[in-house]
Amino acid sequence: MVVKRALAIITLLVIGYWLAVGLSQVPFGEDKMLIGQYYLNNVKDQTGAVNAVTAVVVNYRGFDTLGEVTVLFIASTGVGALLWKRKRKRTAKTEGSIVLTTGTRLLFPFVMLFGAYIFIHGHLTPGGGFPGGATVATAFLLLYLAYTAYEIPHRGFEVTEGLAGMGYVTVGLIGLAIGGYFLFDWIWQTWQFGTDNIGRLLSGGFIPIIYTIIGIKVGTELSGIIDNMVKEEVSE
Amino acid sequence: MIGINIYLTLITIATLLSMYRVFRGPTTVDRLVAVDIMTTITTGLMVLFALYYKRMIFLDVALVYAILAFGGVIAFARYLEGGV
Amino acid sequence: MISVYYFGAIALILIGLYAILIKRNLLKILVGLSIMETGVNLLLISIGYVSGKSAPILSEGIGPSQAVDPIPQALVLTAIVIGVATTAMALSVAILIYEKYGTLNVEEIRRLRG
Amino acid sequence: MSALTIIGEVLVLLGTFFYFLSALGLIRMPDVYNRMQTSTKSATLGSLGVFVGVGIWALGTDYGSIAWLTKTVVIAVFLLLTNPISAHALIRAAYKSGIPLWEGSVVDKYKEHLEAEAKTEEGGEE
Amino acid sequence: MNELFIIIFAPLVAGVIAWALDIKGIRELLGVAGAAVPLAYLIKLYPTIESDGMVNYTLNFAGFSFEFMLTHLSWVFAMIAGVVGLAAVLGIVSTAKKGYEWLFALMSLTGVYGVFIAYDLLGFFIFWEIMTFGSFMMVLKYNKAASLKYFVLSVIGAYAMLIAISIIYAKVGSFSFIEVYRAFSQDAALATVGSSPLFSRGEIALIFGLFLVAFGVKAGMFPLHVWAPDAYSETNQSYTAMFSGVLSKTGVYGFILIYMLIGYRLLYEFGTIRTVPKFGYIIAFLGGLTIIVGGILAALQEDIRKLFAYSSISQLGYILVGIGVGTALSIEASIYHAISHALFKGLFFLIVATIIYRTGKTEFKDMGGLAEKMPVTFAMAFVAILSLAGIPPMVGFASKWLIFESVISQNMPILGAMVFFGSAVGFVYLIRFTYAVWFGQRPTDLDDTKDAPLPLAIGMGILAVLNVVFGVAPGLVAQELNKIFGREVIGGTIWELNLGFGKYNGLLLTVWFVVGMLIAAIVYFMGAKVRKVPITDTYQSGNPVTMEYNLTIRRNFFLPLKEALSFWLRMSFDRFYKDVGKTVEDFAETMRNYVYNGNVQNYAWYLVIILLILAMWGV
Amino acid sequence: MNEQYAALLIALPLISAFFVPVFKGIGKNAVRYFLLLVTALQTGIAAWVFKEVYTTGQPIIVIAGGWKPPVGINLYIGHFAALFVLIIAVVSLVMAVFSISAVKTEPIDKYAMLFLLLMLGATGMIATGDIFNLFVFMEITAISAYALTAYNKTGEAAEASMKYIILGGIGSSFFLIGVALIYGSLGTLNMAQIAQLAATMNPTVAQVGLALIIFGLAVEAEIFPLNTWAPDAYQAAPHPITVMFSAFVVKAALYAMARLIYLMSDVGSWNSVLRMLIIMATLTVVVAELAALRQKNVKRMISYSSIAQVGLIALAFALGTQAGVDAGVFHMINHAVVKALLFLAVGYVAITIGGAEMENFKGLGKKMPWTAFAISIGAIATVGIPLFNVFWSKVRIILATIDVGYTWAAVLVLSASVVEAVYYFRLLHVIWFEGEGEKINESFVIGLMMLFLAALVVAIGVYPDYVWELARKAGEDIFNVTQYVKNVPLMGVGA
Amino acid sequence: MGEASRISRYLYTVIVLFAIWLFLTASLDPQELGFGLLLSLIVGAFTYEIFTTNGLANLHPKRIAYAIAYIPYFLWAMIMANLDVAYRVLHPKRPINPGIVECRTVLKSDVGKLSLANSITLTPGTITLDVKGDRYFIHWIDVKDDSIEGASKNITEPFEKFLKVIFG
Ligand code: NA
Ligand code: NA
Repeated sequence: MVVKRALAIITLLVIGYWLAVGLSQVPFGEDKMLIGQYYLNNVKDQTGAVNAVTAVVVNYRGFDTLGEVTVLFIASTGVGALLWKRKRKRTAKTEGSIVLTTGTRLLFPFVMLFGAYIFIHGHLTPGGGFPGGATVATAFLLLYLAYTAYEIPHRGFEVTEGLAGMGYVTVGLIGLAIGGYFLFDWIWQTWQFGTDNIGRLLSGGFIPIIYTIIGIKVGTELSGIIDNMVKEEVSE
Repeated sequence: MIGINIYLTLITIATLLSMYRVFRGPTTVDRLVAVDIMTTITTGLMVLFALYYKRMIFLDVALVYAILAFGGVIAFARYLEGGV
Repeated sequence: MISVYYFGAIALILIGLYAILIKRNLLKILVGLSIMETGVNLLLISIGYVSGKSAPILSEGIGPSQAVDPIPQALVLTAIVIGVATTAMALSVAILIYEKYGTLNVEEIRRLRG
Repeated sequence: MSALTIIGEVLVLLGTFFYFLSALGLIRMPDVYNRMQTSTKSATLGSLGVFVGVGIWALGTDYGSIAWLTKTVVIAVFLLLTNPISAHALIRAAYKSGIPLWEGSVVDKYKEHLEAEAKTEEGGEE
Repeated sequence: MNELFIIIFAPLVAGVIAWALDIKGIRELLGVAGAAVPLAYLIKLYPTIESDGMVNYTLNFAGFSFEFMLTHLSWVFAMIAGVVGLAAVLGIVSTAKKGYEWLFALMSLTGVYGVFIAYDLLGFFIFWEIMTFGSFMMVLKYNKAASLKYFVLSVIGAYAMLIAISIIYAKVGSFSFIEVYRAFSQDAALATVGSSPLFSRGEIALIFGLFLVAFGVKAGMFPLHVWAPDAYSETNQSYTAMFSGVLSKTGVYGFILIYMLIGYRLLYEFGTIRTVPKFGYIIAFLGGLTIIVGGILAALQEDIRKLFAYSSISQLGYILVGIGVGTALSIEASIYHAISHALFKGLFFLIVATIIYRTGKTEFKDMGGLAEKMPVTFAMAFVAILSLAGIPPMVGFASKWLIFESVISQNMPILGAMVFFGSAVGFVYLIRFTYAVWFGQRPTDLDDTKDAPLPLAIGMGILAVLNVVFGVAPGLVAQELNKIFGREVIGGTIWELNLGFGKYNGLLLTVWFVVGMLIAAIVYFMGAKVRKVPITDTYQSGNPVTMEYNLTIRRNFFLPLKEALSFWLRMSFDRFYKDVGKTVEDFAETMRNYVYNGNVQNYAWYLVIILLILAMWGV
Repeated sequence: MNEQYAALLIALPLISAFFVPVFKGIGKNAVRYFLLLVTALQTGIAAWVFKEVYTTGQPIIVIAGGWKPPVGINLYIGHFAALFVLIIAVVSLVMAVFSISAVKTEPIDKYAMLFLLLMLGATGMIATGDIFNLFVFMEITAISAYALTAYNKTGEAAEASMKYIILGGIGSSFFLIGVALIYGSLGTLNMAQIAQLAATMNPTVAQVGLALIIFGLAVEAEIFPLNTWAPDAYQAAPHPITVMFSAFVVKAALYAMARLIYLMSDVGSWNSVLRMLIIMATLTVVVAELAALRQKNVKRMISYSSIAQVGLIALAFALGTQAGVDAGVFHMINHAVVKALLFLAVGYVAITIGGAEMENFKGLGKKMPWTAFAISIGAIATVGIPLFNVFWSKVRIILATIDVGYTWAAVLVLSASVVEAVYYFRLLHVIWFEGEGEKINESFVIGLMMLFLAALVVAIGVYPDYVWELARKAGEDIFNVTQYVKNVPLMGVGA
Repeated sequence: MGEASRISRYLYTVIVLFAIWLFLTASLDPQELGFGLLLSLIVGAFTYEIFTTNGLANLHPKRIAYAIAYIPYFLWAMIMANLDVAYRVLHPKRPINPGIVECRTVLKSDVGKLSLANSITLTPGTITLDVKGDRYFIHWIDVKDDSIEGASKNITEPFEKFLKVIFG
């Protein structure tokens, strides 16, 4: 075992050195922007978003994000598939104290609202659909932690999740129909909606729409994953 | 920003001390307590960064972080208690 | 000389790998995997960093020439979500394994071999 | 340099000092219960100082706005609400997961309570 | 449609249809047609070859250019396939039990035609594979171990060939025989003037070695012969007539190709021993060993099928010796013997098929006195025995005589001795066959045995007639073979072979033979009447009889010989290959359990080790 | 029709997968037939794309969001992608049919979603023209594969999935590091632009980056010794999924590897990466064939065989010549068909007789003659007998290998093929000549599918010209990087 | 105290949420205000049932006044707590005398109990370990009196006078 640890350390150090040698030729803190600078120069005109990261995530590289949404959907589906049992229930033993339950009740709406705040402001501030969705899911997580009997309405959540996903693809397809390209931002580029609004809420083309969809989707997905993880099989 | 070095030094020391407790334990709850303190400190650090970079937008990040950290700590605590 | 961020990223990657190579408990191995992923994400972010420039959000007086490269940040956002998804999958598989094998020791989880 | 920034700086300085104290408590105290005693309070107060300090400080700068203060207050309130809840959940977890009190502890009313509760439950079953 | 294609694919098409319809009667009809059509076309094309020297065709297919050519050489070999193939197929009419036997028998026939007619290395290889596959499927049903052995050795041979072909292709850039020949000749010329040649010494040796393995397997050359006794015996015996008679000749043809394509280059690179090229000497010497080993083992067999299987190996040895010697005469002699072997061994196996078909027995101890019950078959056997034994005026004599002459003329006494030994041992095992099967007392359960069924009889008849015809008029063959070399290698007339230092007149000898045969007939009919003793009671001279030492012509006849040779017999290549196979399997098992040990942590180590290698290598 | 509609190849499976939870209440069979419908539609779209690309001879460049590369992400559906997307769709369609009877485990709606997303992931991997987007699609493929591997929810399934997750996780992490290095050096993620700028890249970064990317992909591409997860996953996954793994999931990774290798052929260390890959690929073949030799479980045996074939393809791709790439693509197609046939038939046996152990195959020729016939065709083809499709590509690979001078690799590979011949031989013997049994009624639909695949095997074997022509064009698509760069409408940014 | 009407509870929730929104955005941009209101209405609809039982009654001026008064009082207590901590942490002898004691509370409402528990946790040397009904189990770093009455007097009572009014 000692030998194994020693071997592991030596091996890893060699690999680490190798990576470092490679990285040493990618100088830290220096400007290496090609496409990045193009984004920064054009992001406001081309997408209406102030947050260049968001513009990249949802608009310029929206295809990645569609994939990312899919990945999370797969995880949620996969967890659901693997932990599927004919009958499952929560089997928690102790309920949270009144401190936790009451705290959760007070926090729940606030956390939800803040989640919504995050995804709806994605084009203006850091954040967006995923952190927003994660925040929403945290609200549900707290409910699960505080109450032993709490369960989300699965059916509704699953349908919401599916509809949100379909909504995202549909937005992309509308782009294809209107602008000739899949995931084309028809709101900004064709309708030019919000062009005099840059920096304010109603701008950024389809980014807030997509981020809202993603926020809802991620929120329901993560909640679903939590739900699946904390439940156990019970005999009928 | 006169005191920036002082703040950062204090925060760094605090983080290192907490880190010691994270690694040292001895119980899982000890580690968790230390992590909880670290997340609180990190939230503070984020807020300070917002000021340093003059970007208010980082405050939102800090709040998201605080929320997620709270959820995480509670989850672990409830798990250790056997109450999930 | 490589930067402390690169160094930290590589360190995280190696620590994660070490856990994968040495720890017997499946959950610890998965933690190792997550640590490694975190290291990779840190690496990605560090690569996009430009000294003296700010987050690529063009408000509050930040112009296109004062912001850092937005691409790595966008990539990391994606990578993080993918990491979360992988972890969720892995955990549910681990739950399944524990249900069927009654252990999380990798040396005992080897019905499939040869 | 306005008065606001000075107030802000002082608050932040105090806050970070309490952060330091909080972490020091983690090291100095003998068991997990007593560590929580020292750390949670200090960290929360420290945060309060840092957040509100930053909010006030920003008001005194050219880029600052009232939004800075409102946002930092929201975060501060959030922490004020959640940190004690975390601490409570953690200490309960510590107790329920069987971590013994420090050997110098003088009394354990909770243990007596749990034992009595267990007895009544047994009795109820009979 | 191109006639060459009809020749090649007619059997396969007929086979597929026969198998798919699987209607008794029709499938037999189709099968015979599939074998007859190519033969008819071969005969039809003969005048063209006679006038133009060849019939050729090029096909662009699958991104390659395939060439087909019927030359004098390939025509002769194709005719072997045509005649013996047809005879064998007639035999199969009687002995086939399942529809798929038609498919695979005919598929292998297609392969054989393709091998002979293809005029490029890739086409050659493809048809080689088709032939191998068809014949393998014929064996598979009967015996797992035998077919596996055949299969593995065939695959090894085929892949050896593929590598050799690929090496050639990599340098020449073409598969065409003509291009390859040109490249190697040029290469030899280049090497002669001292320029650096295309193929290095090592490469040329490798190519030769690979071809030697590839063709050696198919020809049953020692020590690659181990598959043959089992495969030849463990299948439909009518098919074995084709298997041994025709398929083995593709190996022979391959050896001739070595001369044709890369001979010059080999000759230049490795030189000669006296007048024989060194590379040829290897072939010849292995051929000589093949004669001896095959012959001795044939004599020791208790199973009629095995006897002829080993006999086949032994006879192929003659052909290899001739090829190895490498003169025009010796090669022509080899081809001649290839023809005669196909004729008489094809005949033998049809006879064996008939016997098994009628009696259901395969071992000598269960037979005896069948001449009386199966006169037609016996007459066929008589021809075959004479031919194999090399008794004039059968075709076997002519070819053996030529080989012997060609070896002796090159001053190679050891090879000469080997060839001679082969003839001697041939007598030994033929005696066994003759007496144990046809004469002596007949076991009572064979009393109702019938003679050959009609298709088998026709098949045997064709071969028997040709055995006689080509023996009486050896010049028919010789003059055709001369055309391959484009000059008169063997002189004489239709009736006479004249080598300058020796002559053989088939017609004259026939006259003598007819006289001899009359005498033999008298002996037989008298003998059959006189002998009536219990089977276990022969030639013991009053010694106490144990079952083990109950040496009759039918049981353990050569046991003393076996014991005398026991030391040598223990050195079995068969066993050696088996051990190699087992070692490989054990290794595979160990490696599999070690590498794929189920522990994901070890697997992660593999990944890290690869990273380490990448890091250290500085890739 | 606007060729941008090729984006439907991605959009359709996605929106369909999202639709499943919305309507699943209708019933289980509804989900099954929905799956059928979607894969059929996908096949239609793929066929249209295929027709477009092969009639015009021009690739379809799908420009996501209307942002021209390198600013936006583009899909590059050239001759290779068009061909392979069609193969993916067709195999998926056939497997959707097979799933109706082969997959009874609940929850079937989740199965359908994961099925579609696996198909989507492989499609995306093959189509994308952006290196990070490739990572995303790789993860889509991988994570759905993890889930599907464990789908049967047995201990073995979970174990296999866990191995896949851990090894795949390491692989994808290092792939991402490679991407980070390349991005850090070039500032772009677009494949065409990377190819354009590869020569200017810092040699050290290029070296490490290329090595890491190939390493990451090699895990998914089942290259020894990074393939240890594969036999387990193949064995444990539901039968239709095993078919998909073998027919196109691993192929997508192989393709990605080949694509990136050739895009970066200007990188200084290119040749040593190829050499390393050749060694590993050859070992893949040898080790996998040896491991298959004494397998008692037929599905696992064929899994190893599949890995060996994959090694052969990797070898072909690593040769660095046009001939090698063409041969590799050709082998990919052939192997997809043959292994689909084999796994389908073996899976069908397993669900009918109750397991894929060698024991279950005794007397199969009598019990299930059609299935036995299908297995025989597949086995014979895999071994590389002429008149069956694999022969042609195998020969091409050997020719190409020796042409480059890697005679030792060819020798090892062929020696391993001898081993392969042996274990397939044993299987055939067990099926046809050992054991007895009563005839079992074989499913007409599955019989039809097996017949279709077997016919394809023989048809390509007897007349390979058409498919070879396809493979050649597809190989050209991978090998001719100059043309690739020319085809992508790069805007001037950063050039 | 009985439950308030649905409308009252919903409105109360929306008002609170909108107030938080205002703090979060600190913007009077009509777009922000509009969306804030919209989101408050939506989120409120989903959450009001678990958020409040009293509804608008919580906004009674007396309660608000006491709440405002409570803030400095509590902050002061908290600062004292921290000075106490500083003393204990920095003192070389680490002067502690810990134990778990039990207290009683007069508070009825859940929110009141929560506030009390949090207040206890954040102030000198005490952490709420568990709350069961009106019984508080508290980890006390420096146990001065381990009887229920004594402990209550020391720990809970100072806060209760405010909290009783604010939360009832
Ligand atoms: Na906290
Ligand atoms: Na506290």
